[in-house]
Amino acid sequence: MEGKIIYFDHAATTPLKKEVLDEMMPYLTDQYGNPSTIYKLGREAKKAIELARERVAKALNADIQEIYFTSGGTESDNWALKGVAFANKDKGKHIITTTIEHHAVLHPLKYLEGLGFEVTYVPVEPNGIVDPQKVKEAIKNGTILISVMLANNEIGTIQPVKEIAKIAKEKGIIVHTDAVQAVGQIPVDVKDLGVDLLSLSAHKFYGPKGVGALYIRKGTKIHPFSHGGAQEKNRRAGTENVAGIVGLGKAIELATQNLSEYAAKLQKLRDKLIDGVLSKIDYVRLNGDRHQRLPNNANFSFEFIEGESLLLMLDMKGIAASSGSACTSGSLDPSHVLLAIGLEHEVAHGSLRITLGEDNTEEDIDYLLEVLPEIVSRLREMSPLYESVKKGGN
Amino acid sequence: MEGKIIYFDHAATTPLKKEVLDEMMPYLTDQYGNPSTIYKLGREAKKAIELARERVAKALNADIQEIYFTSGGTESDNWALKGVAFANKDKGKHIITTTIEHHAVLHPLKYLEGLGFEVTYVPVEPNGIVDPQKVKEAIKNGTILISVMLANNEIGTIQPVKEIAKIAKEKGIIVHTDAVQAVGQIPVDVKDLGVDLLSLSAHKFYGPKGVGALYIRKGTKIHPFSHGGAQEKNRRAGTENVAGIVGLGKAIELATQNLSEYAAKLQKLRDKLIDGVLSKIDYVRLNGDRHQRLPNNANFSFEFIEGESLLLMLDMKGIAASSGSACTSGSLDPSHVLLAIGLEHEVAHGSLRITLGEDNTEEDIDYLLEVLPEIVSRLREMSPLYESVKKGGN
Amino acid sequence: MYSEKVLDHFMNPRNVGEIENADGVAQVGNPKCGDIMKMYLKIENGIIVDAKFKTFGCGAAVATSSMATEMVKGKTIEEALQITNKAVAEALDGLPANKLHCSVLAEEAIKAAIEDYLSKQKSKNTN
Ligand SMILES: Cc1ncc(COP(=O)(O)O)c(C=O)c1O
Ligand SMILES: Cc1ncc(COP(=O)(O)O)c(C=O)c1O
Ligand code: FES
Ligand code: FES
Repeated sequence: MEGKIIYFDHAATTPLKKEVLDEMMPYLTDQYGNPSTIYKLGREAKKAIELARERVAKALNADIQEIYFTSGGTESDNWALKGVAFANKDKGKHIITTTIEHHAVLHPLKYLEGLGFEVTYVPVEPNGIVDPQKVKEAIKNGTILISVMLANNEIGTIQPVKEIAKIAKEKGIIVHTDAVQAVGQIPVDVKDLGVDLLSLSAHKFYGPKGVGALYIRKGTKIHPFSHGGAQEKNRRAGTENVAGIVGLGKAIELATQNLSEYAAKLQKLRDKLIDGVLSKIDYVRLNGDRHQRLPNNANFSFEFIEGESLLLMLDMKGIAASSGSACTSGSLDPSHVLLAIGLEHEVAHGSLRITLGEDNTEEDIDYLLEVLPEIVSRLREMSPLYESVKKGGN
Repeated sequence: MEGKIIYFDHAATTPLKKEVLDEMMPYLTDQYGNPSTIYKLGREAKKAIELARERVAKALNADIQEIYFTSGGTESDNWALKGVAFANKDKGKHIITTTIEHHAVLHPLKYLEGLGFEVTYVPVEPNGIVDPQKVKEAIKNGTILISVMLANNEIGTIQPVKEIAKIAKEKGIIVHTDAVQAVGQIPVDVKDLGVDLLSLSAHKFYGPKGVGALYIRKGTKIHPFSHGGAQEKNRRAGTENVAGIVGLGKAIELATQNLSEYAAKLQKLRDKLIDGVLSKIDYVRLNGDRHQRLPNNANFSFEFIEGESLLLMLDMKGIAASSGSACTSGSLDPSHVLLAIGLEHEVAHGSLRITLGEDNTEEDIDYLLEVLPEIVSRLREMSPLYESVKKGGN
Repeated sequence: MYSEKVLDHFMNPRNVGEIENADGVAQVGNPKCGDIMKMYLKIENGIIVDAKFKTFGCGAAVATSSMATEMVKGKTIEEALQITNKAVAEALDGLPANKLHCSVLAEEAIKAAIEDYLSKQKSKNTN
């Protein structure tokens, strides 16, 4: 395994697909026109953007005019939340979300709280799934927006967004879903889901970093987020990242074309991994629902050890993975998602997220299942927490 | 000239330099790590971003910690204005700007007006330059921010930002400058200018589209614009556009290394162009100050004709240029900049902006000087406005 | 992020383990914050002759534990008490800013283990 990296962090980002880069290249070289200009070079760039828009619309079952390009998932989330909040504040100032959203949703909402909005954070069940009934109960006079992610980035659980949207529609409440982790992993159909806004980000499905999209259902009241030029029908100003948008379009086309095959392959690997880890290592738990989860996500907590140490040791073995430990980020609290599903702080610290991608093979899983038990026991040998368990246990 | 395009619209955007793309390529292929991750692939991406930050800081004479990456000039402007306004609204709600700012400044300010802020738009002199004294007079109790662009994107005039910053500092007012058109054309030194915030955009100096930076002087009170992950020291959330940022870093390094040589070359071409047009065509004026302007900018108004028609005819001849005509954008009012320097609507409609770049040659200017008079007279022959002048005149 | 030296002390930590009947033992930190350090000292005639540790924490926490045990060995109690977290971090060729707090743990662990030793001595003397 010398030199080679086994990449198990596809939820963090994915490599850019060759076919995607190939489509981008003209727009990084000869086709450098500004899409807002009227001469041929500009019109070509404009056409390329419109083709990308068509592809995104098709992938989501949306209308072309409902797709807006952004600089990524974070901008899409910020725009959706702040844009809807400001545009609808005369109707009310109450927003509902869950405790396991990405920071790109939670932090804009915190900001809105500072500006006088009220936010209800609906807790999730121990399996990491929110109960639509609890969302319904949180609705009150003045609720203007519900934002629930389609799939969680840490524990991979898939949320009942369709049911929630149905409840919201009955009350005339706008619904946003952060589908950044879902697109390219599960089918995403905005009409079927019934949402008004949906965020996505290209680099999560083998597209380029720094480009995303926001689906805005026709008629949804929302302010622009970036003001300036007339790009994106006056709703998102700024010279377009043409190459990035072209890449997003190609990537989403590829991702949705091969979706079921891709998902089936990853799910098989994932199940092998989960079964292997649970059988080979003790004091371990799988985080998130066993079945209602993304095909490529496995998330474990190993008691008595700390996640950053685990990642570093895996890195030495050529394995790239992720953890919800606070030590990874140098902050004090471990992942809010792991805490929200009821893990103790010290258990949350010992978490490992493995997210698979098309480059992964059975051999990769075998290799992980070979080195992981060794690493876990080595770290446990060092751990003062394990010491007492061993003593107590034997 | 068959097939070849003569590109005279470098203020709209520039082609990506080969050396810049070369530095970007690893981050579009093998080096796909997410900079927030702790394994080697992520650390490499992080390092690349930090090198780019160093290069931007060096180019601007700023400290490394004062540079924040964004998705372009528009985001930088939006962040600077909204971020400062919201963070300082307890001190006051009055903002000063000029009438010739880019829409990326004017439209966020309009939005802030809707939220209860007050904005004074200081008019410019007929040469397109603002008088610092008039900015000073606009200051009142509660002025928290002054935003004046360093160089104008349409008429190329260079503004006395340094003098304005000095006035502002005496009163403890924060100063922002939109340097999107200035960087890569004239020296830009944040310490010498004395500004607190400065916006720039890579695609204006042979870097990629969709990436920019905001300089924030240490200690400047500003809110984040995008909330979410901890990227950019918690001030600009979102997975970084690594390849784009790397490209920005390389592009600004190249642009500042060769600046005086580059500027001298373009200025010579520009002067040849201006002299040629003014001598070969009648009923024409040069917009913006003859000398205090960007080395690559020439902006003319041809009476009795309309800009879009002019651009289309130039396009047929293989020339890409720009106009402040409203017809270019399909809106009703021609460029607010041309109106602000006192042009009549009908004159503003007949404007042509030529912005030069490193790919332009003397022959390109010769060619333009050859075809432009023909096109102008052809359009004038069609114009009912010209008809009456001819009759009256002769 | 981490220096070569930090990574070396992380991958090959010196002095991991326990000392039977140690003269001074202390555990500092809080599992909630993701870091606990347990330090064992063997002390003869006021000199630390052996040190071992167990740590639950990040790479920096493990590396600073390892380095701290190396540094105290052979030192007098007084000398060991002078060891600061900065000194431990410097001995590792530095730590990332957001990991400096992990080295504080090492300093605290040394001090707490010595205190444990001193209080045991005291109770021995009073008995
Ligand atoms: C669920 C979720 N939402 C939002 C984001 C933010 O997207 P981006 O990294 O493109 O800003 C991410 C990824 O980081 C994510 O996983
Ligand atoms: C002066 C000025 N400010 C801001 C912008 C916006 O920058 P961007 O196109 O990168 O969003 C531009 C260019 O369009 C500009 O010329
Ligand atoms: S032990 Fe948590 S950051 Fe070091
Ligand atoms: S004449 Fe048609 S848009 Fe101006």
